[in-house]
Amino acid sequence: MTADTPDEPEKSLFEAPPMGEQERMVEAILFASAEPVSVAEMASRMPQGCDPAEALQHLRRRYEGRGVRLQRVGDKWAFRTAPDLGFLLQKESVETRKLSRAAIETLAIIAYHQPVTRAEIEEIRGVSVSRGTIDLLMELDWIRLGRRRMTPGRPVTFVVTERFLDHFGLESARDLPGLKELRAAGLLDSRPPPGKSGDEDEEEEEGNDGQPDMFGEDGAQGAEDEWNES
Amino acid sequence: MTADTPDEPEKSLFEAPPMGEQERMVEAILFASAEPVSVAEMASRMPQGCDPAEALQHLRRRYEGRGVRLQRVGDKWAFRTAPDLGFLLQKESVETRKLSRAAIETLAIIAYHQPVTRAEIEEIRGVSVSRGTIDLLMELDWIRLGRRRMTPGRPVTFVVTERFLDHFGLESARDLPGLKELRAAGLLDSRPPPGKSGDEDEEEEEGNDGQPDMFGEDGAQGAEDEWNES
Amino acid sequence: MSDRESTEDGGNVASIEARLRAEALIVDVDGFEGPLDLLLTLSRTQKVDLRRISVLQLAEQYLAFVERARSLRIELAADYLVMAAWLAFLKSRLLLPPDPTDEGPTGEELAAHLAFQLERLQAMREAAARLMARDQLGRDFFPRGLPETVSHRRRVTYTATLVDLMRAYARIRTRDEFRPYAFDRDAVYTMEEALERMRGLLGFSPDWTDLASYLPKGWQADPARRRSATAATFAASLELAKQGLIEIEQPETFAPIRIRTRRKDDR
Repeated sequence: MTADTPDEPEKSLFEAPPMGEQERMVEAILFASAEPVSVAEMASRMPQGCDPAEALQHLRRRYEGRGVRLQRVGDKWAFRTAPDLGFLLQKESVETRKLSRAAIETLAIIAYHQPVTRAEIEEIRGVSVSRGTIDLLMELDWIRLGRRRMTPGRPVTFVVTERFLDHFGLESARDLPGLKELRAAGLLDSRPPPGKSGDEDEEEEEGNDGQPDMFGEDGAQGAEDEWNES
Repeated sequence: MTADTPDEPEKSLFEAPPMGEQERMVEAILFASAEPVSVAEMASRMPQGCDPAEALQHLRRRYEGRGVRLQRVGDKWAFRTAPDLGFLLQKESVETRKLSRAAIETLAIIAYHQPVTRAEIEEIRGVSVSRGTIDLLMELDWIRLGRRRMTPGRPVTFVVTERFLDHFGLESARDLPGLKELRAAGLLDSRPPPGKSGDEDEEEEEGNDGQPDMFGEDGAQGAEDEWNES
Repeated sequence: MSDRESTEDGGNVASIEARLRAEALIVDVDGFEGPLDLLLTLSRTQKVDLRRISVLQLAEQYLAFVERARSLRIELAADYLVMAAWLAFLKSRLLLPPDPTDEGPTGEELAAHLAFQLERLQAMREAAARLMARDQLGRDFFPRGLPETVSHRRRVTYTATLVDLMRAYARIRTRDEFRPYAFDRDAVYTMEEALERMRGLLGFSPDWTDLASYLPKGWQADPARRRSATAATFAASLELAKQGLIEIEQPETFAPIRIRTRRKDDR
């Protein structure tokens, strides 16, 4: 029984499937297995006489330069994504949102009054500052904690960051224009710029305290929007 | 892989990668997923300008006759092992619940007649459909609710899912075995009982009116469209 | 068993077989999925294509079955009895010459539909069998066993411009003393202005008054200014109506719009 006769034409009961078939088998086993598979394990699953080690070599060559490749993990084998294509397994979505009115006002107060405590921000805005607003501004790295105020309770203060200056194109917070300049620049126009109306909800959430004039700019703008929608 | 044409014009920042690269990308994405992936999903993960649909055609050809193959499932794609190698993979097989005859028949009726109402299923089987049968098929994610029928009572309809197609290796509901013959024999027609004129089950009667094609090609197409929408 | 039967008196063999078959059916009655299933099973004894089946013969078989079940005091579900009644009716239709004054479907039409139902049920059963005979995922072919997870990162970026910032600050700091006014747009009459004006005048308009009479002085002559003032006044009146302060009416299309103060007791 000299079994090694590759050029043997007639099939015997114990003849192994052709190497191409063995390659297919190894491919299917490795594909479907939930973990890397050893050569011994493959051999135990494949018909007798198969040589999974050799089939693996063929298969490995076949996948060279492909989107996936055959990789050795210890003494086992597995398909893995080609390293240069790892980015395909990351899905990233970027969503751009306008900063809420509460956030921009809080940020403005911090920028103009820094270092400023939370209580001071609330006093200026006339409404309480939600934890989320501060967190968001911190997360954006536009504000950070400053020194504690040397007053009873030693409250923390907030200051703007380098990144804030960078984002708003300022050399220092002192470059922010004063009220007079704002008015002169026409920035005290009563009309909120188009598209600002979405902020209304936010504001209502925090209460309308400090806005006794229901028919001020915001109320009117809100009402106008409702008409536009219908 | 011979994508590198020497006369390739100068590369711009937004130029899509060569088709060979795109094929690799599609290969990697599909290998990484156990679930079928839609072309849109692939496109969203690949660099701009890629054409995953074309890359898929190349890839499908590449895997012809291999141990795994590229299978279309509705409007999605997945790699699946070649069915003739199933014997190697018994170890991976998951014990599926044995379906009752009622469940199997109900499933077949939904697949061949979709979208189909419960009353129509009962009319075909001649017995009421138990709640448990529908629940089981829903749980397996083989059927789902389709559009409501625009008839009195607006009954819900059932259609088969992408997972159903995937499970039975069907590219689309139109590839159901024997569908054409059944249609040609008129066995998928909705044929109201003679003389039924509103004195009996009004809903069912009206349901069939004016929707002669509900069970025809259009019906199947309609169901597919719903898949595409999602 | 068949050996024993064949040794018996030949005349009895058929009846014994028939009886056995009938008993088998009766024992099995719970195994049938309703009357249609039973009819389909009975139809197999005719050994013909379902399209050429004799519905009359089938009806008789079914009725005989129900009769025997009854004689054996086997309780049949209601739908079996309903089907029996219907088949009895169908049988009479098929046997009697058609009554020309009778409306409704003929016996042949009813029989054809029954045959269609049986054929359709049979077809669905075969389709179901073919479906289940297909290669199945997780049994004959397999998904990727080692999927790699796709990490999903959602990044939200917030935008704000310096102008937004300054405007926000200006808004806070001037909330008290600041009064809106329109600069460099002297042909625009704002809704706030209209609201302001109308609220001042409201107490004096208990009767229907043309909206146009609310236009401020100096805004009536120039068309551009009148347009703006009209629009603002109209918008303001809608707002006031919404607040329940006034009522609006327009007797007919394009007629002048009129408003009046809503009486206190109406509110």
